[in-house]
Amino acid sequence: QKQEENVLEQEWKEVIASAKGTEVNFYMWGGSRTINQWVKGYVAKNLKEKYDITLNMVPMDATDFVNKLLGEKQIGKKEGTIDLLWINGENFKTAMDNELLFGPFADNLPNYNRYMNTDSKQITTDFGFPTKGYEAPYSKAQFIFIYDQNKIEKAPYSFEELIAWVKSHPGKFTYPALPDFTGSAFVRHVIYEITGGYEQYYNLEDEAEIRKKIRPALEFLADLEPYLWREGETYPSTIAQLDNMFADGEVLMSMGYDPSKATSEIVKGTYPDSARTFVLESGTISNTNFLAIPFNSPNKAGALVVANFLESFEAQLSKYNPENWGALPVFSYDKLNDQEKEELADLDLGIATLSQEVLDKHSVPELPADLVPIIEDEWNKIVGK
Amino acid sequence: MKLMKYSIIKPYILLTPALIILFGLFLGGVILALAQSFGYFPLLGLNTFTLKYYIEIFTSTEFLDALRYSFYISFVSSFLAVVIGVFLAYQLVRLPKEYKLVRLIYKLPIIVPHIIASLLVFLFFTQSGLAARILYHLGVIKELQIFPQLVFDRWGIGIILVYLWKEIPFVALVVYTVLNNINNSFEQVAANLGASQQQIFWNIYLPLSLPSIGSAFIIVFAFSFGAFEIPFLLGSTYPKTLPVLAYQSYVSSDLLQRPYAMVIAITLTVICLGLIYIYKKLLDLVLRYK
Amino acid sequence: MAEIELQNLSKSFEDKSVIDSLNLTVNDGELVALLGPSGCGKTTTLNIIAGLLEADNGDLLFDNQSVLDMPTKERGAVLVFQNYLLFPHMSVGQNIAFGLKMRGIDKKTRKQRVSELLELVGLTAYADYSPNDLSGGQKQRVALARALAINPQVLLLDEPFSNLDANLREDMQNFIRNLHLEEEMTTIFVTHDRDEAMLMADQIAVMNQGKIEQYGKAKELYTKPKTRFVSDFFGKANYLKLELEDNNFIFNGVSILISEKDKLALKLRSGKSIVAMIRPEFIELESMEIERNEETLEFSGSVVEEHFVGDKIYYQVDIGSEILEVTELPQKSFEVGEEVKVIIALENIWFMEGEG
Amino acid sequence: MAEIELQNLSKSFEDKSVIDSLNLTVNDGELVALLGPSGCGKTTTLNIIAGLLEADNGDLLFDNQSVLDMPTKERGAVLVFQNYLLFPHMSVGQNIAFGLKMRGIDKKTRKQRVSELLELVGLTAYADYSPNDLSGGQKQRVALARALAINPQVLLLDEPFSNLDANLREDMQNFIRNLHLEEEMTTIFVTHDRDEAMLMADQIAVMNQGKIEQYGKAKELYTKPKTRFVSDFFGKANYLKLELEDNNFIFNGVSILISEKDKLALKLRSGKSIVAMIRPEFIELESMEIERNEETLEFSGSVVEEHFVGDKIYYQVDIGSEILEVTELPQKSFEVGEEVKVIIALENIWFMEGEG
Amino acid sequence: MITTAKVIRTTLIYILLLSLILPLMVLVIWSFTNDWPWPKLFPQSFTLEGWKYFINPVNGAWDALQSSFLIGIGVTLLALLVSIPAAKALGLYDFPGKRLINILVLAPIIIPPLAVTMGIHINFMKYGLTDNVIGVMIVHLIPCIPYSIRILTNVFEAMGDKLELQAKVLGANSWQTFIYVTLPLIYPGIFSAGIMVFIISFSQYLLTFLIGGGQVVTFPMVLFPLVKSGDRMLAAVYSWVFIIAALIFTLVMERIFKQDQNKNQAFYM
Ligand SMILES: Nc1ncnc2c1ncn2[C@@H]1O[C@H](COP(=O)(O)OP(=O)(O)OP(=O)(O)O)[C@@H](O)[C@H]1O
Ligand SMILES: Nc1ncnc2c1ncn2[C@@H]1O[C@H](COP(=O)(O)OP(=O)(O)OP(=O)(O)O)[C@@H](O)[C@H]1O
Ligand SMILES: NCCCCNCCCN
Ligand SMILES: [Mg+2]
Ligand SMILES: [Mg+2]
Repeated sequence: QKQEENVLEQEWKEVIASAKGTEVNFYMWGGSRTINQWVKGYVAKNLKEKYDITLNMVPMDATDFVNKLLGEKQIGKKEGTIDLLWINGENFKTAMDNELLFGPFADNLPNYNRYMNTDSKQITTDFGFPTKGYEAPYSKAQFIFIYDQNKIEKAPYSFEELIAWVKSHPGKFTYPALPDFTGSAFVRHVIYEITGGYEQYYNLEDEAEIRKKIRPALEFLADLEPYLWREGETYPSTIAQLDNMFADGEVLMSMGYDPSKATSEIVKGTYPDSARTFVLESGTISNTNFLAIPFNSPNKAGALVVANFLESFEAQLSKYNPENWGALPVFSYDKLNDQEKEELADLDLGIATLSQEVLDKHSVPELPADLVPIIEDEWNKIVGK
Repeated sequence: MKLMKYSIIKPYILLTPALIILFGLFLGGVILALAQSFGYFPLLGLNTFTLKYYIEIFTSTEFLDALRYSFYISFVSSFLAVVIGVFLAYQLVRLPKEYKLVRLIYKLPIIVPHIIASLLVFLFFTQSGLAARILYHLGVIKELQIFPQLVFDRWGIGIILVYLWKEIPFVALVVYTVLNNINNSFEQVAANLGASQQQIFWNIYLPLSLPSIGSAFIIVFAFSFGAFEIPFLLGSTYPKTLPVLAYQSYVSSDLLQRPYAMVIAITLTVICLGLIYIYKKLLDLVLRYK
Repeated sequence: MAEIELQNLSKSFEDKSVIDSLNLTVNDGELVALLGPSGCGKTTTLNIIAGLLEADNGDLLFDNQSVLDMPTKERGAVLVFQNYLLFPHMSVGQNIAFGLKMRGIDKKTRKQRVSELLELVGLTAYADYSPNDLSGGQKQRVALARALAINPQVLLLDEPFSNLDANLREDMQNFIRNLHLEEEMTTIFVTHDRDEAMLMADQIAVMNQGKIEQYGKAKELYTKPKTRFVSDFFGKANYLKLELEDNNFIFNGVSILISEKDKLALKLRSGKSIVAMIRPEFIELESMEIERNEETLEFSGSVVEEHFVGDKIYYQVDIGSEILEVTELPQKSFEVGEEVKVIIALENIWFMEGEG
Repeated sequence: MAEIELQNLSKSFEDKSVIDSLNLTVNDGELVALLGPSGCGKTTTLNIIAGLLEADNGDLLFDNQSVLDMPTKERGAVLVFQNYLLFPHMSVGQNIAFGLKMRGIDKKTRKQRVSELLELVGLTAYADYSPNDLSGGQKQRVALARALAINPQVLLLDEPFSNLDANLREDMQNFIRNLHLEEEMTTIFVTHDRDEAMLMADQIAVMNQGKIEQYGKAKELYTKPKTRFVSDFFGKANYLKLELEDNNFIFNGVSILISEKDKLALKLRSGKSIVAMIRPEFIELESMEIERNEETLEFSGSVVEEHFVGDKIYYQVDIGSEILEVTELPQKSFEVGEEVKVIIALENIWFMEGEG
Repeated sequence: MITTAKVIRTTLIYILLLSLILPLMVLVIWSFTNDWPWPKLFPQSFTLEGWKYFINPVNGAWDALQSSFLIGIGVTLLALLVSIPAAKALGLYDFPGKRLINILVLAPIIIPPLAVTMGIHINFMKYGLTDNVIGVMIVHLIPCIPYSIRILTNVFEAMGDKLELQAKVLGANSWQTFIYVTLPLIYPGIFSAGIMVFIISFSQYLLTFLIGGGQVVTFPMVLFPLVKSGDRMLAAVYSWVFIIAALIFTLVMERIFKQDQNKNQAFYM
């Protein structure tokens, strides 16, 4: 145990040495075949070759592993089973509040300092909550709209243009019913647009006030119903259904939380080749997700090495490749050397994916996570009846 | 004398390993859940008994809606499963002997886990599922949105369909065994005394298999009432079923929510036990002469 | 009531012939026993009469009308199964009322009929009992009452007594005899117990391998069996192989005069071998000194075995060429080794064709 | 072999007394029947002897040695259960060898003993059969062979024939009798069939409600039962209630002289009521004209019922004060209504205390 | 008259059977395609990608299948070990408290394992029974034992104690009686109970998830997230592997256990 506490004081070389030949349990959401395969394939293989570390990916939702850690903390279990977590948002906050995490460690990772813009809020805060070095950035996601350029010549750019387009094409637009993850994100955009941005929702404790504040946006959506698919009588229940309808031409727009979605759907053959991506002028929601190490990780050195590898340019670039995963990298473009910039430029993001530059420019943060259920509840009452 | 003593304790000795597990694990689990539901949870630093959690839960609309919803789903699915299962079993009994394959095939869903069953329902009954496509090609529906929302819906239709797919064969299997034993002998007596096919079903087969039908209903009801996976995979956001509610309180990032989970768990338990009690009473009433 | 006629009935299960062109006529109001060894097709025959099985061939007439196409519920032939088969989920009363209920008879009438029947079978107090709480004999009586409730034209009983113990069996046998005397419905019962058949039935049909071997009254079957099978089935017998010489049979040196009638009936020809069947109890043993003067065969013999079985004694008597089975009442007691006179009345000898 | 002595044995289940201070001595090499109605405790007694149950009280001696503390397998008493209980997963041969195998006897010896036994029970060809493919009688014989394989000192048979049909039963009865004659091991068998008991056993213990009511030879029990229970159990009987007057019994106007010996044995006092038991077949019927000159009671009566049951005829004869049951061999045939002379030899009257 | 009723009945049965079986057929198709847009009745193209993913050792499907089998067989052995004596006691003897124990034995069928497991979870954690195979096998016993005891109790009831007594009378000691008589006779029951327990253990998700803490990766642990995220092709592949594995196990067991003894009807309850 002593030695583990020391791991943060050790030279990086020593860390690598003590991580050699160990096994690292990486607990992460396991619902995506591509992601799983990237972790179990590319990542595990590289770790084995480079550091002689065996990566053991354990699929588990964040709420579940946070709960597990809470239990272990409670009964004083000094040695747990989890070494590394994929986490963000409310779960991170809970973990911090209950001192479930080990750290601060981010600064110890060579790649963190080498590639990250350590001043960026996107890196140092998580859903508005400071990471304090207990999280190391892993990936970014951003909301995008998808359209078919054969059917819509010019994509809308402002929110007003979008609404005007909807109204002039009745029945050709809709969004997934809440609580669908993507539908919910779409509604948050409307809230930003109608009620005047996101800042006002931070530090807002009173639930009644929140409900009052978001009400105009929901009423706006209710008023929009006559122009929606099936006049808003019903909504597709999942994003998958909306995608199907888009593919079938039933509706002319879809959406997603993954910037490379259009490209990968074209590759898969579900979307027409003419599918394209757009974002709104006032920005679309993006978030960063992170890696963290539990307080009772039995192999903290290994966890550090793995985290560091995941933040390497090489790993981030591989992850960015739509054929592997397509998740946005967390490095700062400015910190890349020329060769890296070149490699990045060589990466084929696909015709339907916006460049990171564009995305970065149009990015707005998430709302505090605890607002999400309230929004869903209100939407059900006012819009979904 | 020694021999005699041994023969008295022998059954208990034989039962010991099973009882250790049943007491240690099962009863232990129930008792701990009970204690925790009353707020006695030393590991969390909760040391006083209180009815607070019960009062809070029983007055929350979310719980009451979940209770109603769970009841509704379990009752509808178990009732339909039993009715259709009994029908299937009855027909299988009357099927000529040669239909061996049929008698084998209908059991297949029994070994398929519920998770897979819910995948099947998902493939079939989402708005773009195969059912809708078939209707589309038959010209019954013109657009996919006309197909009713059967999964993730408020009426729990998807959940009910999964349970039906799983439990109809289960009920049929249980009832088939019983019906098969009744077969011929009693049927012939009744026919010979002048009963028609229908009369035989209602007067002989049904009442004679009622105890097994009843216990099949109880098992199926209790299973769906206490199961978490299916409503979690196919349920609507609101209302949730009790087990999902319990689970979510349980895995909440606030451990102090656990007593609430336990209150729901205990509620589930008590209702299931009550059900057995009612069942036994009904059985005594219906089968006075058994 | 009804006369029942089975004409050339046949029935196979898969390829196994179970009933083989069976012919039988049961007169209206008769009590007939269907007697035969296990597996000979008795139950099958009863099931065909009741309409629970379909015959493959032949015809079945009730009062000269074919009923082959009539469903079981319309035939008016009620079968009481061997193992009662009371409905376990109904009370005794409900069991008895079942047939009436199925016919839509109103509740009041049902109730009245049930209590009549309960009285008939002596179970008035048991109306609300569960069948499970009854003894074997009581169950049997309930099954009967249930069958009688619908006033069947024909009552079919499948081994009605085989599950009862000795005392109960006697009671039930008397009960059914008396019932038959009163109600006089045509009744066929199956049994494999010859004593029962003889005790109960007006006529006995002896069945073997799907056929009726002989049909007649008890005494006839006992004393004048047509086949060795029937003879054996009805008890022990001595079979003596005889040689025919002119009008005499020669046996053990004694020659027996045979009447012209017997000769004709048996289509006897000189040199043909004939078997004389003599039941053990038709043989009399006497102490050597006693004089007899009837028309008898007489040998001297010695007792080689003696077995007292209460109401009779079984002897084996060596008469030189044969050892005879002899049954005597216990008053006449001989010891093993004792020399005895063996007396057989000529009228008690039954001649059969075949090997000894 | 062994002598078995049961001394004041008692056994209760829960609070129900099933065996009640039972005493019985079975001599070495005897074949004894334990006869009694269902539920009287026969199986329980056998189980206690075999060591499968413990008695609550009393002692059990084998050759004068208490075996109460000896486990089943050391007692050398083998019980053959009523329903054969062959091991269905073993062949006939394996079944027979089972006991030897458990004793660690080597394979060769086992094989040899098995073939001996198969020969003994006449099933040599069946060594490799499954028990399921055997008929009832064959199964029974295998069960016996299995028990005999370990050379038991005592052979206990629980209703060994009750599941067999009539013909098989006779075969098996003969088989066991012969076996006993050869091997002479002490054998106790349970039955509720009096005929079987009489046919088979050297001695019969009549059991009733957990007690031995009478123990003796068949004839003694039949002709000289000590209690009404025994009398009834052994068959039909006529019970005549008599009045004692000095040295005479008065019955139906006829007075019967009674010997001093009988008087003493029955502790007769004047005015006491006594029952005379007469078995139906000890009553002779004669046509009125026939003259008899033995020491007999004679009445005139008329036949009110006649029943032919093959090897005998049952009559009911009205003698005015009573209706007597009479059994006659079929040679003597009377018709209903016929006037007959009823003859009872005095030696065939058995006097019992009690109500008529 | 008879024929129309027959036709209707047969049709209804086939419709019912079809609705039970057709979904499984469709599942086969889905395991070979990802390209099946609305409103097509048939996929546009087929691919082995799902099966390749499954076979690729990197993805751990084999390991999961292996640990599922390991745990399933372990649980089966444990459950039988515990259930055989218990069932013997319940099937053959009368003793004070039998009714109560009977109820207790069956209770886990009725009372949701979720409730029980939530109650003991933290204690398991405390005694080191979480995050490992042992703990998972123990917790699987809860839903399994009622079935195995029930099935075996029926078998013992049907068998009775007479044959055991017979063996005793013939000189067998307790151990010999068990090996040579009891065990061979309850063979079919052991088979039915074993299959039942194995299938229940094999299908367990939540208990494995809670007690295994992600460290014990059985097949349902892999399958569940796939179904949840709606990855139809892969979920279909995994589902089929699951079903086939369960079937193979059943058939193999049947081979091993079922000699010429006739079938035991006490399947289930
Ligand atoms: N449903 C059936 N399928 C095939 N064979 C049958 C069927 N019913 C009866 N049998 C066979 O037909 C033969 C006659 O059977 P049946 O029941 O009529 O005999 P039984 O004379 O009543 O005999 P028991 O005295 O044993 O009752 C038997 O060999 C029996 O095995
Ligand atoms: N294990 C037991 N527990 C309670 N009562 C028992 C038990 N065994 C036997 N009895 C009761 O003891 C009495 C005698 O039983 P036993 O089996 O000895 O009778 P039996 O003379 O063999 O009768 P049967 O001829 O019917 O076999 C019966 O009333 C029976 O119900
Ligand atoms: N499925 C109804 C409840 C019975 C549970 N038995 C286990 C099912 C195994 N597939
Ligand atoms: Mg029959
Ligand atoms: Mg007995």
